[in-house]
Amino acid sequence: MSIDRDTALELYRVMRTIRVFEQRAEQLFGENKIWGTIHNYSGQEAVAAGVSAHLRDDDWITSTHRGHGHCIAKRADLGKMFAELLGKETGYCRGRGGSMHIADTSKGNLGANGIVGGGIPIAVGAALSAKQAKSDRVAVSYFGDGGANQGAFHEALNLAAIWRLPVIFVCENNQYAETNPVKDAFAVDDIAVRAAGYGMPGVRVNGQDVRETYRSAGEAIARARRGEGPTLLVMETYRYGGHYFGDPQVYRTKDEIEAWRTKRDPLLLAREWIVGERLASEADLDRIDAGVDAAIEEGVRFAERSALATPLELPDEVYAPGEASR
Amino acid sequence: MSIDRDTALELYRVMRTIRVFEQRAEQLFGENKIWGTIHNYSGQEAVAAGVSAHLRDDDWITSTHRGHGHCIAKRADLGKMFAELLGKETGYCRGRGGSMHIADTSKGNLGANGIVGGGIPIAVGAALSAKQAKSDRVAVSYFGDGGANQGAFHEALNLAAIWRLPVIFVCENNQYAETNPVKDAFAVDDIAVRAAGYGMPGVRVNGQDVRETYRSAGEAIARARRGEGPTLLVMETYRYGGHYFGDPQVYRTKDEIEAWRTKRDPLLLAREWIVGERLASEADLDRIDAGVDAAIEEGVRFAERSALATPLELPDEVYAPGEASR
Amino acid sequence: MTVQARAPAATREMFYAEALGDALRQEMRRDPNVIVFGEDIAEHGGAFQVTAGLLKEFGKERIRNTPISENGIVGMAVGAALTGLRPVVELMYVDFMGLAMDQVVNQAAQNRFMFGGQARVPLVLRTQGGSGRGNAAQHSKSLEAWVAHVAGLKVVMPSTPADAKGLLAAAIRDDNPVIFIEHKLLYRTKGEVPTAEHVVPLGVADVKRAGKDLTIVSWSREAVFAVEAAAKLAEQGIDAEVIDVRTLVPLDREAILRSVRKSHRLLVVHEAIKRGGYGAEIAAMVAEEAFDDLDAPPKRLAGLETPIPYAQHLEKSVVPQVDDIVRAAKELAG
Amino acid sequence: MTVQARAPAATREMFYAEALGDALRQEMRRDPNVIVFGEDIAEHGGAFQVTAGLLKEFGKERIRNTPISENGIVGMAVGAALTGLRPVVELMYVDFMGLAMDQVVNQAAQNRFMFGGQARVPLVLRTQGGSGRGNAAQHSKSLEAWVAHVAGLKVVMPSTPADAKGLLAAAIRDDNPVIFIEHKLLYRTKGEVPTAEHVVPLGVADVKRAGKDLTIVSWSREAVFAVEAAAKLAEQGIDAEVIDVRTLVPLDREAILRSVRKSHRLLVVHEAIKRGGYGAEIAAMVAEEAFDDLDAPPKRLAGLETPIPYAQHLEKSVVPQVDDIVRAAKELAG
Ligand SMILES: Cc1ncc(C[n+]2csc(CCOP(=O)(O)OP(=O)(O)O)c2C)c(N)n1
Ligand SMILES: Cc1ncc(C[n+]2csc(CCOP(=O)(O)OP(=O)(O)O)c2C)c(N)n1
Ligand SMILES: [Mg+2]
Ligand SMILES: [Mg+2]
Repeated sequence: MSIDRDTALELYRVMRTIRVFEQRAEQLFGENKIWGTIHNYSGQEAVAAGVSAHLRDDDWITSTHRGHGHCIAKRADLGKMFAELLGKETGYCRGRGGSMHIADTSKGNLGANGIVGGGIPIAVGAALSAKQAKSDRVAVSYFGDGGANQGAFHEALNLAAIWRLPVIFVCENNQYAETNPVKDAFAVDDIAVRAAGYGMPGVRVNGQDVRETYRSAGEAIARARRGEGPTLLVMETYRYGGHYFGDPQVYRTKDEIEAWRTKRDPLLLAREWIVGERLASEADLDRIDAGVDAAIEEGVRFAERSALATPLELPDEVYAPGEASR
Repeated sequence: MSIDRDTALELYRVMRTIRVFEQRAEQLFGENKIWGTIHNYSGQEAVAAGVSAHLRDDDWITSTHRGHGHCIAKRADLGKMFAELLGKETGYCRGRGGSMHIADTSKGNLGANGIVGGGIPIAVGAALSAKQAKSDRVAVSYFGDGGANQGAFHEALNLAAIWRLPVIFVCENNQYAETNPVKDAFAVDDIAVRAAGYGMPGVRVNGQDVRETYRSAGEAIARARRGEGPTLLVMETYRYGGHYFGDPQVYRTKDEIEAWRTKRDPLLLAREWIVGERLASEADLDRIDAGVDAAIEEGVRFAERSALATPLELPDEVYAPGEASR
Repeated sequence: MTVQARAPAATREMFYAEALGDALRQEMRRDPNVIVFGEDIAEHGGAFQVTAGLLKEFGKERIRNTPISENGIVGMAVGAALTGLRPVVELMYVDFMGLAMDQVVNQAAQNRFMFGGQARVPLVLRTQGGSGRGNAAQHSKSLEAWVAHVAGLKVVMPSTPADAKGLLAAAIRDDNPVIFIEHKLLYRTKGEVPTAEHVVPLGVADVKRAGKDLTIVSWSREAVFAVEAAAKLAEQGIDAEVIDVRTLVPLDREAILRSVRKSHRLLVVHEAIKRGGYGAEIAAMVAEEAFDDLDAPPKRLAGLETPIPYAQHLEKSVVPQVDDIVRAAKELAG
Repeated sequence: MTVQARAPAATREMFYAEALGDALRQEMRRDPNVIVFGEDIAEHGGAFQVTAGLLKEFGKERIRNTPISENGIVGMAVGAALTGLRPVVELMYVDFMGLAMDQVVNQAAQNRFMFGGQARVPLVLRTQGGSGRGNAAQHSKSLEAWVAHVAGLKVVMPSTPADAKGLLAAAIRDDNPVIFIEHKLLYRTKGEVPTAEHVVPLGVADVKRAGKDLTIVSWSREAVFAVEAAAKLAEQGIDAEVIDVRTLVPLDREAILRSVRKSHRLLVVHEAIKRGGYGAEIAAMVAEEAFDDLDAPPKRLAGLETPIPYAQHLEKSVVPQVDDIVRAAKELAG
């Protein structure tokens, strides 16, 4: 699958947006403007960017506690995302959800999720909707290596396989679940081998090279759209930051982090590729960077200027009022 | 692994005991002497017999709703089993548990279980005990094909694999989970392939031939005792009766049942083998049958003569009183 | 739509199980987005034969047998509900709720709120509970208190065939996750059920019997027992009012308070164990809201604090029977 | 063993988290069968640093990091407990209980009973709950009412460092499954803790402050708030007695009743949502057992019926704060 200039630049722009969003969010967190917890996606950008490039607004995703990247790649509004982090009324969840529950149902994002593995069966349900409607919509479920050891993973993959549902399981193996290295949590080296147990294809992918994530996701999504059923993609990737802000990271070395950052950074690799194949120049990419910076700052401004979340209106915020709207 | 005469006859005796126990239990059920539900193990005898032949009294098993066979093979007292079914004070659980909760901790039977898949992680915990004590004890977890689709299966197998615990997972694929055929519940033909996803050996076994169940279990158990970790054995087998007493069995044909009963019956096959290899004569086996019948009748008599379960003593039956006994 | 038909429409005697199937049929005909899935519900018609016949009418796309994967099934239902379907899931025994509780509580119940109103989760989880069939401790529990304590869930427990039909229809039309708990010993009870469209709104209690000496509040099978007990009490000169709350959430507090203001005595009866049972909520609510109307302490009669034993005589000894209700009512009102 | 040391033994100021670690260390030294497992508890010392340092002292056989498999982990603990170990499992958030509930309820809680007394399940499930850290709806719940409603479980919720140590030690020595629920905002609170062996028996409430005008019953972080509220109330001439029940099961009913018989007014305060919360059990119990002693309706002050919102000002608005307690107490006793 050769990637054209527009697609390449868009992949780069999305990755860059995610990276800068996270840096800015971390800054706001450091300034005590963000409450609670945020989980940084930096390092994993090629996964969300490569996958979502194939998704339409009417396709669904389920995301994780580390969900900002998935959300941005699914074309979310940056202002509404920042506003949510800042607990503002204009946020995606009106300040009710925060980082771990950002959803954008208008774009098919069924939500970040604070329960590891919790989104996997939900994506299967969305895929069931697609199938019942005889549409060619698909659902993507993102989850981590840690999520792949939850019972929900097992049950969901099996359900999708037996009913040949249009769902793509994207396991982002970033080598750790909080502090637990994959080598301690798995007795297999390649998580993708688990797919065989459900009778579906499983593919191990270099998650740092957006060409690879784009290509593998493209195939799996096309397969799902054709009604040929689910695929498990295991994207080998890495998170640069601690699991949480202030994580002492006793479980890994600085060298390890540096090696990934310098040799396998998805943005650097993408720049090399794009410039190397003359799809665009360094200057073109710098212009994209500048555009991204501006969009991020505009998002932050929108969020900062917005009013605080309004008081809860109960019970209607908890219970949908009245009878079915239909 | 060649099987000597004593072992062969013992395997036969155990299988025969299970078969007659079930027939007798069903009769008692028909006479309204047994309350609730019983799940008949007939057809699957070679599995429990072949596995438990390698187990010592200090090894553990976790069993299922279809647990009489596992219990008998682990050398339970037939009288106490019948007494439990009849709700008598002399029953294994003093009439509190019934068929679905018969346990015999003195023989390492950690109980039948009414939760499909519920016993799997419990067996892993027992294996952890064995490992912590640096003993060579092992744990066996029996469960059905249906149980293999529970999240508990996934989590338990992974835990056992990463810690190399001495546990043997015995999946009895009797082709149906209640009314659901395995072909509708799995997109793979061979459940044993799932083992690879956990990094443990998986073996598909002819569960109707006690030589096969005996041999495969022997290897897996020896491996576990040596500290080499868990194994998944998938025993292909069949249940003759309905899932429950009175099951209309709309999900299968009489022909299918007959084919298994006549061509793959574990008792018939064992007889053929034993007589064929001249390990014993038909008359020897008939003598065993007679002994079994007598033991069963003695068990029934014991149960029938026993007093009804005594009233509950609360809270001590629910909460172990006092501080730790140690 | 007939809401609590006044001029009684045409009815037919049905089993409770049948009436539930009737509601499913009614709603599936009305709305193509209603789909049903669960274990053994297709060809076999479900462990209690509630879905019998539906496969034939609606086909295997809408009546789906699942593997034994309770968490996955309920999670799938959440995803389906979020994306336009109206799934009705059958969880064979409420005792298995512990396997699905995460999806029920962290996802279904909370999605609407957490997403700032962006989502609706029109999902019905049908299940059944209660003792009385010798199924022992893992197949006989009463767990309504768990789900009633969760913000975002509604909880329904019908005691009659007519309510079974009407409440299930309302649950399916509701845009919120509804936990619909049937009782295993009610499936084979009979009653007149409207044959036409029948919907009983959630949150409206049913006064089964008017009376002035005490108020007995109950639900599910114990509501049936309470009616029987009231008849016996009447013979003994005690005039009990019996209220079947029918839905625990939303709770018809007014109906209960109105009755207690008249009778001045409250007895709440349920099968679940007393400690932390939903009877505590009702007794505490009445004590709080109608303290000065009470002439006697609000009483609870409920299951003993034990798992359900297997043997028949033991099983009966741990949950309130008709005579236990009579005795408690006499103590309270006598 | 010091039970509620009278002549106060040597103490040291400790954080609540530290005191819990101290209990683990004390019990692991005492009994080689005590093992600890859970997510991120080894090198990292746990999400709240309770197990920090234990790996070093006890090694990786007894301090085990697990994968993220809550149901499997708890099930494994049940099996370990049935076969001679005394596992202490850490469930990172009580919100994840829905994933492990089956093993907790169908296995751990019931094994002893179902097996006719053949088994003991000496298992401690340590977890933490509550709001106040901006963790939103899936990491802030209070779910003690679920487990308190289960026959076979004990439920402990310490509010001070000393109790954290003493109650955890008692929980580990108990031969029953104990759900031990810490509070995320208490981990960094400080208090004097006995440095020597310290065990606080389960089932004994702590009267934090004697008073005659009303009885405030609470637990966990709200018990801390209640003490603060009582100080404010004292300034306003209201003399509140504050009872920290410490263990919900077994519940020290006598301590509560004794107090209400003296103060004639009851206010129960908890963070969990009011509907079906354990406050209902206590209010109903008091209404039932001490009806004639009450001069006012028994009151409950508890969480609003909503998932916990994220934004800080919203989060605070849904669970009782100190001033809310003061206000409610004044209404009741004023
Ligand atoms: C059910 C559940 N268990 C535990 C946690 C606590 N927790 C949050 S993130 C995390 C690690 C997840 O690891 P992984 O799935 O690999 O995703 P990553 O954080 O690496 O992106 C854990 C244990 C949780 N949120 N939900
Ligand atoms: C968690 C749970 N779900 C559903 C059931 C109801 N149920 C009892 S047995 C059974 C089928 C089990 O199938 P399998 O594991 O293949 O065992 P088999 O009955 O064939 O021996 C089901 C669905 C249950 N007991 N527990
Ligand atoms: Mg990870
Ligand atoms: Mg089967």
